[in-house]
Amino acid sequence: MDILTISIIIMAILQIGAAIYAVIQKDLLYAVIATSVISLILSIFFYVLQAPDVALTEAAIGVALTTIVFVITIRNTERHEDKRHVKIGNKIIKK
Amino acid sequence: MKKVIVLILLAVVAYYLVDVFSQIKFGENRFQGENVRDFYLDKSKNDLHVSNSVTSIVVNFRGFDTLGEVTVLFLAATALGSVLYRRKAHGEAVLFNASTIVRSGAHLLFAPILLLGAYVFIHGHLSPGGGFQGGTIIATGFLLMLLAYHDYKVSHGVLTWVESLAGLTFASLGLTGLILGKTFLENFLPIGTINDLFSGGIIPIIYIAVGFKVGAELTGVLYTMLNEKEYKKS
Amino acid sequence: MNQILEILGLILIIIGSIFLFLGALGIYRMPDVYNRLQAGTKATTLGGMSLIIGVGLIQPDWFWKSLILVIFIALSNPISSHALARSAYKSKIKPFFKGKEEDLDAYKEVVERNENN
Amino acid sequence: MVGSPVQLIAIPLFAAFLIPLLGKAWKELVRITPGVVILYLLYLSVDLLNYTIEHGRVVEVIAGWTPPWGIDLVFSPFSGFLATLMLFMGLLVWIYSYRYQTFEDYDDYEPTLKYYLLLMMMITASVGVVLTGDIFNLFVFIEILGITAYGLTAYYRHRDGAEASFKYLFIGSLSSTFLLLAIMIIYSQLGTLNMADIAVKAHELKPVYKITALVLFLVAFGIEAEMFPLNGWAPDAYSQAPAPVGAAFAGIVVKAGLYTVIRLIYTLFEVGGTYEYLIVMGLITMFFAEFAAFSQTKLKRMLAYSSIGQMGLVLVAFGIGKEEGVYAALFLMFNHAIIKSLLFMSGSYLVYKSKNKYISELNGVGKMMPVTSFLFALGAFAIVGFPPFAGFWSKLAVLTAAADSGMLLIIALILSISLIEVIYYLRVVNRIYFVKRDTDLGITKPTPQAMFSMLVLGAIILIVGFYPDVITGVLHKASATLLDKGSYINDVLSLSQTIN
Amino acid sequence: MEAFKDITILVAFGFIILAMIFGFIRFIKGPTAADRTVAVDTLTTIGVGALVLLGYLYQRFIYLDVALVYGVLGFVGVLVIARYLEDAL
Amino acid sequence: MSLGSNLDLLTVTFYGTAIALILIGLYAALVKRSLIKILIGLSIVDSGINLLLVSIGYLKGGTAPIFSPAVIDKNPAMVDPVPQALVLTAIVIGFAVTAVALALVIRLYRHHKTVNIDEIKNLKW
Amino acid sequence: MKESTFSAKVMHFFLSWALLFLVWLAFTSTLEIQEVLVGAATTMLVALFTLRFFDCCTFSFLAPGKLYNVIKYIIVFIIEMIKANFDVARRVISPSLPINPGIVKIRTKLKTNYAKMVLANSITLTPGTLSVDIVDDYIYIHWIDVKNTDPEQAFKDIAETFEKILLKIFE
Repeated sequence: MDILTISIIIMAILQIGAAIYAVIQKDLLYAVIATSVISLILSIFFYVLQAPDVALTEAAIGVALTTIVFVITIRNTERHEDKRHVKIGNKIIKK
Repeated sequence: MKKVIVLILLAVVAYYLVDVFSQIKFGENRFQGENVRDFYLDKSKNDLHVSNSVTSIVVNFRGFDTLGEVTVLFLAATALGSVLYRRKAHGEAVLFNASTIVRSGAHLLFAPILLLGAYVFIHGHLSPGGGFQGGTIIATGFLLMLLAYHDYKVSHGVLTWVESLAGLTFASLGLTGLILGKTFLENFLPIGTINDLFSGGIIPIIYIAVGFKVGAELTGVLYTMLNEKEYKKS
Repeated sequence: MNQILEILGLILIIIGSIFLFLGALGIYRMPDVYNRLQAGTKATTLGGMSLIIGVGLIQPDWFWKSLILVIFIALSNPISSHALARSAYKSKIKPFFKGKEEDLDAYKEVVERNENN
Repeated sequence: MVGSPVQLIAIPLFAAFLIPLLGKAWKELVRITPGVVILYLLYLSVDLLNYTIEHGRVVEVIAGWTPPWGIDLVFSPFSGFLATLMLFMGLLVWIYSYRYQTFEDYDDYEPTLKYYLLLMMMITASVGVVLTGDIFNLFVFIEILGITAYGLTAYYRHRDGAEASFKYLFIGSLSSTFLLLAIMIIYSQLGTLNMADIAVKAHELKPVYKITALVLFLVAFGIEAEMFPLNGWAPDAYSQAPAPVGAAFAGIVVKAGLYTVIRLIYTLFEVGGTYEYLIVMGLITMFFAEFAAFSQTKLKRMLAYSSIGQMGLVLVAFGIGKEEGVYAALFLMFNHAIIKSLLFMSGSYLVYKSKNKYISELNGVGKMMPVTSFLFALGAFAIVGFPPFAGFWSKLAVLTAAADSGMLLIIALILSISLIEVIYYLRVVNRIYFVKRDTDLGITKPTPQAMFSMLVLGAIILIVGFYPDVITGVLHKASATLLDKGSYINDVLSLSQTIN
Repeated sequence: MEAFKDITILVAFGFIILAMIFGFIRFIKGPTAADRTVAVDTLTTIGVGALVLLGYLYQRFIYLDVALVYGVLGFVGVLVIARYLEDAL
Repeated sequence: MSLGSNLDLLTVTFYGTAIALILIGLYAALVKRSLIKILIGLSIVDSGINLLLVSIGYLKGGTAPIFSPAVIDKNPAMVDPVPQALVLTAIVIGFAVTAVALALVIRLYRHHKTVNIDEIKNLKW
Repeated sequence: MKESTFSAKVMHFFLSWALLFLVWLAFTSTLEIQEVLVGAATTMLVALFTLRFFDCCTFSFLAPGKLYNVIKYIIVFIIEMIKANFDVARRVISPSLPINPGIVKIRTKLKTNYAKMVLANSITLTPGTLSVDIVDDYIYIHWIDVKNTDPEQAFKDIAETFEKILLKIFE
């Protein structure tokens, strides 16, 4: 039981927490930020598993590109999953 | 009701996954005798003189996959353009410039980011990374500029040229092997000594082409999506 | 010489990690987004920089690359926190004040200018 | 001297990267080049097929690493037959869509470029799926196929193509997830990705891995092959995509999906009960689809469900398992490709002006568009299996194969389902010829190119109908090669036949 | 000396993990989007530190590339969200 | 120094995390009604699969499969490079599919003014 | 921005080439001839490509006479940064959070964008301040412990030391 093992377990818990958060969160922007946290930790995991190539790819694609693509979609559609929130112009109001 | 069904389904899936993977030992050498892993590691070091064996697998042993992968990206860019296509003029990528600080920072960081991307794909056979990663980094550099400046434009014509030429380079390198009487994508250049920059025959060249192609494609994708606007700020 | 560098590097690593921790703690404890940014940016920037330089000192081969990494961090971190601060007030997040209304003047000015834009 | 199979993939890829540049020189080249490429590939493929029928399989090695290590392409009479069929259908689809009017609504250059690029790559990816001998490579080709299909389904801006495409994409993503899981399990146990090698080593697998991998593979491939619970995407995609693409789905993409299922069951794994599973799944698929087709009011959806039903029949035929069964299945696949494409091509011109494509809008169209209507009726008669046409022989082959295996219940079921098929196709034909036209919709004459490809298909139906021998030789050879698993493994792993 | 070194590095790693936990808590709690993004920004820097330290533990020089890319792209990722929150996107 | 010493715990951690990610993602993809949420779920599934694949290739005490000058003479044990190469391909393909899917979502929003799957049903399943 | 002449462009090209080449050398951390050659070619391409982003004043701080100031600036900056961190540490660790935040604005005399960026970044990294926005010559600053709301006084407290040196470097 050394500190690396413990920290890996902690990171795993954080990752699963971020995933659950991404799923239950109604605000899609937060969910997208959560996916970028998932990629961040995933990238460290790949690194720990001695796969720097994959870690590099995950960092490159997961952190910046996936985020921007999702954010663009949210910009073009709705920020909230729930129907009670409606976007008028740039403001989000509750119905 | 639907949730219950899905949860039962997931429980079944979870049971089988756990069952299967609990029997696959983590961190143990599972393969005895001759197997793909040892063969690739050995050939990558001794026959191809490529330091990064992931690169040698991606570009040489399984280079056909990579050709397909590049095609997937290319077609994704095409399909995305087709899906989002409109005859009307596009909106602008961002509505207003970022603050002076971000703009100057983007200015300053743009060239090093491009250089980092170039470094990653030029050294694809020596260090982690390669064409895809390098291309992604380059696209991110352009993304930085697009985010910082509302009037930053990327020329579609140039992108098409870069993309097509890089793709053609990849395909022709493959076909050259075929024409020279070897097999498709087989190496026909001298392989050099391991851990030199000029080593690995056609592998670095292919990765550089992939880097340019991926960079151009992803930049195009980002540009198309950023310019896709539903409303304009009055 | 090597010994000295190593000890120096180890000290820098420890300091760096402590500051990274403090930065995260600051993010956790501070009352509003601006103060969090204050704590977060400063502490993590210095923490990251000293940690990386420390590694660079222990392994002299790595020094130049870690230096580049440090320069990247030193340049990009304040920029991103500035962008975040700006986006925070542009999305009209009120700063945390202890009583003094006149401190709000500059904030109000910023917000108004922003709305006229 | 024959060319090598890798050209079948490499040349279209090369062309795909070249086309955007050619388009800058002369825009018409964007339309012409894919056709030229496909024509050349067809020539190559026919040449290779002749060669293989005489000399046995051609195994092409890529990047110089022999099969267990590298990727290989296998051009056997079976896969070669399918590849040739796909390329031939691809050529006809290309001719059909050349200057297809709806595209000219978007007289912009960009959509045209994208359409032809995606169409060409869809055909190429299907050929790749059929030829490749490596499971991960198969995954890559399936993804290419998927992406092109999503793009083409959402091609029309004014229809619900995006919705159909999203459904397809959702199911396709799940499918690729399962495929990756299965590949992972196989690799973790056997340490290889080559199909022949897996087939050799498959008996070393513990049952739990074998079953899990098989189920995951079946789910993943079943989506492409339109097997029963996984075919929700198909009717939408068929009906919302442009008409030539619908024809291409029926003629090309489904074939690739079916091929993967067949390759999986016949070559990769030998698990007891899979043949019975195929029969059961095929029957369920068939029942579900034919009844759904029976109750459809829109022409294209009806055709799509009918297509799924045909696929069910093919699965049943493969499930019979003997050489007759495989022969019948291949014959069915061939017939389905040409006839269903003809139905899609002519049918979409019959309801060209209509917005909702209801079957009732076909009333009396026979007098206004005699040739197209005749071709549609020909296709309808052929697909339900009336005697002088092509479909008859394939159905007969299925029934004979079933009878030989003593599966009388299956014969009865197939016959009863065919009855449903007869009813709903005759209903449509009846409307075309014997019901007075009551709508004021105008008609659109097919373009000469479209007419040409439809006539070619009609001619093939008649030729095969009257002289089935032109095709049966190839089919027998192909079915024999599929069943000869030992020689597949031997050819691939020993590389007895390496050209150039 | 070696043992001392190892202990130092592990202690540093412990601090980094603690930092990650606090950043993550802020990410979950943060009332506004800006708060969460601040947390992500901090997590990125902490992650870069962790990567460099791990690279040192594994004694592979080439692993620094990953940290470099991670740092640069994390910055762009944060900038994306910041620009979105500014309504500029 | 290699990865932590306690292999059993790490087995549970890596496989468990990966399987948990897959299940969470599948749950989101199957239950949620927002198209964007579905895609987020699918990308989480992808992450899980990739983690699973890479951890299958891990070898205890192995180092990255790169023969850089420092390690080439020591001839160390190396982790399996094949899953890494496969994951590399899978990540890029996953991103491509996600981008196309999001483009479709934008298109759907243009027509229907909603991203809720229950309100987009011009086509029956 | 001044119009840059052709010779100035050439000058900037070589300067940025040299700088990027240094970055490349740091990336590769080796002086092998192959690496250096490829690096020279690559950095030249990148420098050519990014040339249009550099205006006249980008590299003015590289003039030999200003080197002294640059080094001085870096030293001052690092000292301030360390101070800032201990400040942060004090505030974070102490249980009651001794903070009195507010936003003030100051006016800078710096003209070029890069100088403003450096100043703002320095402000961000020094004790208790965070640059929130920049409009023309005014920088809005979030101050964790407000002592003065008057622009002039605040300027003296926050930015004067930096600006003095920066003026020497950039103007």
